Amino acid sequence: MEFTRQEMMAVATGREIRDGDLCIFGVGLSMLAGYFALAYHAPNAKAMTEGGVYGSTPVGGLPWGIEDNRISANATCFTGALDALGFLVASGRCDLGIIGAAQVDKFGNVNTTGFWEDPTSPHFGPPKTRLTGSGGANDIACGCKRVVIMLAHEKKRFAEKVDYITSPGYLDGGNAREKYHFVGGGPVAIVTTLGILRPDPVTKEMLIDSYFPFSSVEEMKANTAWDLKVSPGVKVTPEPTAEELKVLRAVDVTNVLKRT
Amino acid sequence: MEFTRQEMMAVATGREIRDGDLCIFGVGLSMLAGYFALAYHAPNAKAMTEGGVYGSTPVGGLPWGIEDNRISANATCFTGALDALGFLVASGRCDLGIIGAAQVDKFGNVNTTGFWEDPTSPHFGPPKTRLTGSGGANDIACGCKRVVIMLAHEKKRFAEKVDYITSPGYLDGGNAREKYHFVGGGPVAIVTTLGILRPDPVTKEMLIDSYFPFSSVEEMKANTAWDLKVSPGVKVTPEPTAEELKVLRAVDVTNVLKRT
Amino acid sequence: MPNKLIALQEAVSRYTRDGMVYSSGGGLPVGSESVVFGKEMVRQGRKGIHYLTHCCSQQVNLFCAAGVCDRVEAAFSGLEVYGFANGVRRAVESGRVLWEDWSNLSMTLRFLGGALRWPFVPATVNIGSDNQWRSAFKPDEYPCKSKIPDVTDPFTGKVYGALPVARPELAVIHVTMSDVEGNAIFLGTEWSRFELARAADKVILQADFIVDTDCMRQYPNLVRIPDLLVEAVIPWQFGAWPQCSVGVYDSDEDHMRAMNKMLGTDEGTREFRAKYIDSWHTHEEYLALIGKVAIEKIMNNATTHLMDPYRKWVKSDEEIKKLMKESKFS
Amino acid sequence: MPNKLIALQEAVSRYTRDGMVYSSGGGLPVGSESVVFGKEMVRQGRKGIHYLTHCCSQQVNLFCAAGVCDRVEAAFSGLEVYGFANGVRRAVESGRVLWEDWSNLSMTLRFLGGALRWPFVPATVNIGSDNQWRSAFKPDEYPCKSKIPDVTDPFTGKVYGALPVARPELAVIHVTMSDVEGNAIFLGTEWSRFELARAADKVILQADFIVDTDCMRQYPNLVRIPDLLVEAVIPWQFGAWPQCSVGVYDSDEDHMRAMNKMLGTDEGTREFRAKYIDSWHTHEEYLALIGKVAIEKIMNNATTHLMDPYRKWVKSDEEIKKLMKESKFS
Repeated sequence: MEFTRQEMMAVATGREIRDGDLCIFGVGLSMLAGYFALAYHAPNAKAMTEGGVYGSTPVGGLPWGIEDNRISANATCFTGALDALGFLVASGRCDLGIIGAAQVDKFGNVNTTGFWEDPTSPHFGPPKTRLTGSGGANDIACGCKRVVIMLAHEKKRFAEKVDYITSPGYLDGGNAREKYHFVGGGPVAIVTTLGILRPDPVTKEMLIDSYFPFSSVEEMKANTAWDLKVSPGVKVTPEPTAEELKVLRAVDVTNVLKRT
Repeated sequence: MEFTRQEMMAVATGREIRDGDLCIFGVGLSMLAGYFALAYHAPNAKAMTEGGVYGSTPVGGLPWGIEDNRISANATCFTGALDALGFLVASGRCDLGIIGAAQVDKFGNVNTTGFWEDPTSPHFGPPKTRLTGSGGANDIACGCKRVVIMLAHEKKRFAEKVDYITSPGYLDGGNAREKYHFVGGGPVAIVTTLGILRPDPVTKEMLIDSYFPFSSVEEMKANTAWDLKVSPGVKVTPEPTAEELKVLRAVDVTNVLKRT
Repeated sequence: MPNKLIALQEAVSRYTRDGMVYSSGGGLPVGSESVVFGKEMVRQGRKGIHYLTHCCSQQVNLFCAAGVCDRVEAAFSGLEVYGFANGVRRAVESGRVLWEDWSNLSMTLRFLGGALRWPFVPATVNIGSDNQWRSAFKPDEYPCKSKIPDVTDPFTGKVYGALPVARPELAVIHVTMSDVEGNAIFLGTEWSRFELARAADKVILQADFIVDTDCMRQYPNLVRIPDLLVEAVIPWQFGAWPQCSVGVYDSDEDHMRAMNKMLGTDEGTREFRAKYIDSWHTHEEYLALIGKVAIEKIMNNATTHLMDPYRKWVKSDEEIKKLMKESKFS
Repeated sequence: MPNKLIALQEAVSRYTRDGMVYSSGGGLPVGSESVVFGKEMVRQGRKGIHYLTHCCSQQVNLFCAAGVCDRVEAAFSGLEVYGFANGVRRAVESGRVLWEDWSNLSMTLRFLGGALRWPFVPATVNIGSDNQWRSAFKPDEYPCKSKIPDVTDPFTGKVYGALPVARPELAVIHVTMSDVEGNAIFLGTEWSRFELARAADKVILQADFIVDTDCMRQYPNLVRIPDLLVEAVIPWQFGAWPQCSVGVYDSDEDHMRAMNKMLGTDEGTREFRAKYIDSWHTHEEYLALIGKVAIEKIMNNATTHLMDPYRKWVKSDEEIKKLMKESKFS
């Protein structure tokens, strides 16, 4: 079975969605992963966007934005950000959120804000590289019952400490989230271009849970800046089935996965 | 010129509305007074209800409620209570609110909640007589720039202290409102069945500002439980003009004023 | 996507229980309200309800008169131009029902805060009045410091109030139109139905009309309650009667007064129950009870043009019967 | 009731000034946004703007590139699938613009709190992250305690955050339809336009279509901004271009990319300004600039049926010209 690394990543992410889940996706790969799941194994899951677009599926290609015409053509309801991110996400109603990351640390904290020359400096000067900021990712990270993080597995992106915590994972690990009374449970998976990390149930440190068929524990460790530990039950991620790939490719009408 | 006491009261209340005001009315007499003003001397004033009904005028008679079909037939916008009472009233945007009262005290505090055998008791038992409660009146009393109170001038209704402060006037007088940082200015007038009271600029005690042509300072004092003081410039309220009455009666298509 | 149509009786037996924290929407005295659902709760003998409502309504009036609720939190206890609510008055004055007073804005804000799962809501209203200092639920705490406690603004140090959030276990909301999945459109004021639908753990809709989902896809900005919030949809035309439903029917002046009069005594309440609750089972019998003359009168109102754009999607009684059979509840 | 139609140039000169606290709506990266208003602000040389926006947009991108703003508070600094916003990047990385980070919910809540004139808004998000601990406006306060200070829930004693409210002096909001008085209808997500329209001291609308008020009287539940909030209405079809307006036109893929590319350098920004800002005055010239081919392409999208119910009330260019002459501003 031939498939690209991006397709493996999309399918692996999609498998995190359970039938009946209320889900919130970002644009791009996370939306493809999400709509693949709805089309394949989770027909009763429901997708929403941060802008309160409900009941819709992409029409004419992958949307340019979470609010654009391609995601608005067949909606059954439009409300707004207060409804979607407030009443449904921050409230804890939303089951699953998928967010992207530019950088992640061993406790699943996410940076999408920027990179700094000296991120530990008490002075907060201009970033060396400005990224996109939170969008709704911080809200999803605080509120959703389960969060899945997607990013490319590269050493600079897998840091001991992120330059800036845009979206909280498990902070310093353990029960650190409790201090802030977050209703959401935190990240259940980091799906990378090489495999899947999941938190240790007690320490909340992210461990290698599985590696993609074309990768290995060693490759994942080599591309991680901290001493990445391995879950006792580590395994190879099942590769996409023919049926999964067929559905995923049908959802990806504008061939984003082939281009990336 | 023949006119009823209720008509005098409605016209006197209506005169409190300035052209361009954003106004919020309750049902009944206050709505008649308001729509009279819009039809007569304040064509650029705008009326809204607590439910966020905008741009409408009563159709087919005086509405049964602030949200019923008679006030909804020709609206240009329907939102809700958060918008009307929150964004427009509690925010201080609304210029004028007209509220009714069952009982008022010398600082313009309003009771519409109930009467108790012993209202000073620290124990808060069931009321002897249950009234309607606040509705939106408390919100209007806290937020509107100017508040006008309407009620029948009877001794039991004009008490030294109200049984229950449903809607704050000037509380204990003077600058007492400042403690609560209310954005609204407090009551500018109490329009009664006998005349008009207005607050002393410093003490905020309500004084007789004018008496209706058919009444007198003495009658007003005799029907007030506290030692009602008289404004230095006390005068007779100008009686409704023929034109005012004509417009008021046209607004009152269901003849509420004749029946009350 | 699931068809969630449900019979009135089934909805009440499945989703309500004695002692629950219940709310109804609109919660308006004359306008939108889930009155018929409340009647079925009376018929099924519910007791001990803790009722969170924006305002009094004939449902609240009935619950107070019939002993269904023992605690009410609300902003308003009257029926507007229809007068004081006699059932409420009797119950509150006798002490049988404890009535906790809020304002219209504070009830909306409490639903808003419940929907956001906030710890509290800042209050710039209701403070500095007996709405803050007196509590029917804590009658011996005076001045009451725990109903709307102080909270200090960390930016200025000024003291404001903190409203407790409201999170009913069940909200039954009257809507003008819903599809079978629970996407709902209101005509007229929303009041606090938008916030209430998010504050409640579970939501049931009582709809004057069932429309095709194509209606929602043509007017998605009108859909203020998306299906994902909704457990079940009760098709019940004139379900707000004797109150009004903007765009459809006016309030029934005679019955508003008659009902309120009956609820003024125990005997009258028994009479009301016999005549207007226990006497019918089907929607056809319910319509017969309202009566042709009254229906004609309340349908003859100045708002019916507001419904016109949606009529082509309205399901007929026969279509609804068929859809009921295809429902997840059947 | 007053006709508030106003010319674009007049609106900018009358209602904007250097150094003001400005906001735009939707404030979306690809969707609704008052882009053409921003271009006219550039043409008129506005400086020192403190920009409160929900998200980045091509307007924010342009303001950053052209030196119009020096402070931005926002939740997002990208253009979604169109990539990073080059104008923003250059300005923020060079320190020319201070960018204060919030989240999409916290920006909405800050507008909500501003609209309610609350002292602060309870925060259950943004706390426990660098959105709380780091402030571009207070770069030497670390961990920052004054951006989202602690507030204690008086009911439980638990500590949460307090968001400062947002109250822009002016909000310029793109809407699909408005009547001449400023009653406005959105198609597509509201995002935070409903709250923003109440948070701002003054509101100006930029409307793709001017419709007769009869449209509002038929669909009052769709009118999310009532006239009483609105100072002036700019009729300007394709005013969100190159971003999209749901129900009308799609985003202009080529121009989204080309614009962002140009804003990546000072030279490109000068080129953009010459070609796309200083080169036109009338709406006809603006349309010519977009070009027939592009207009045809962006009009060919799957949402245009959403606009169908309202077309009969849409004013023609000639009618708008006539109405402009009857405006209070003429």
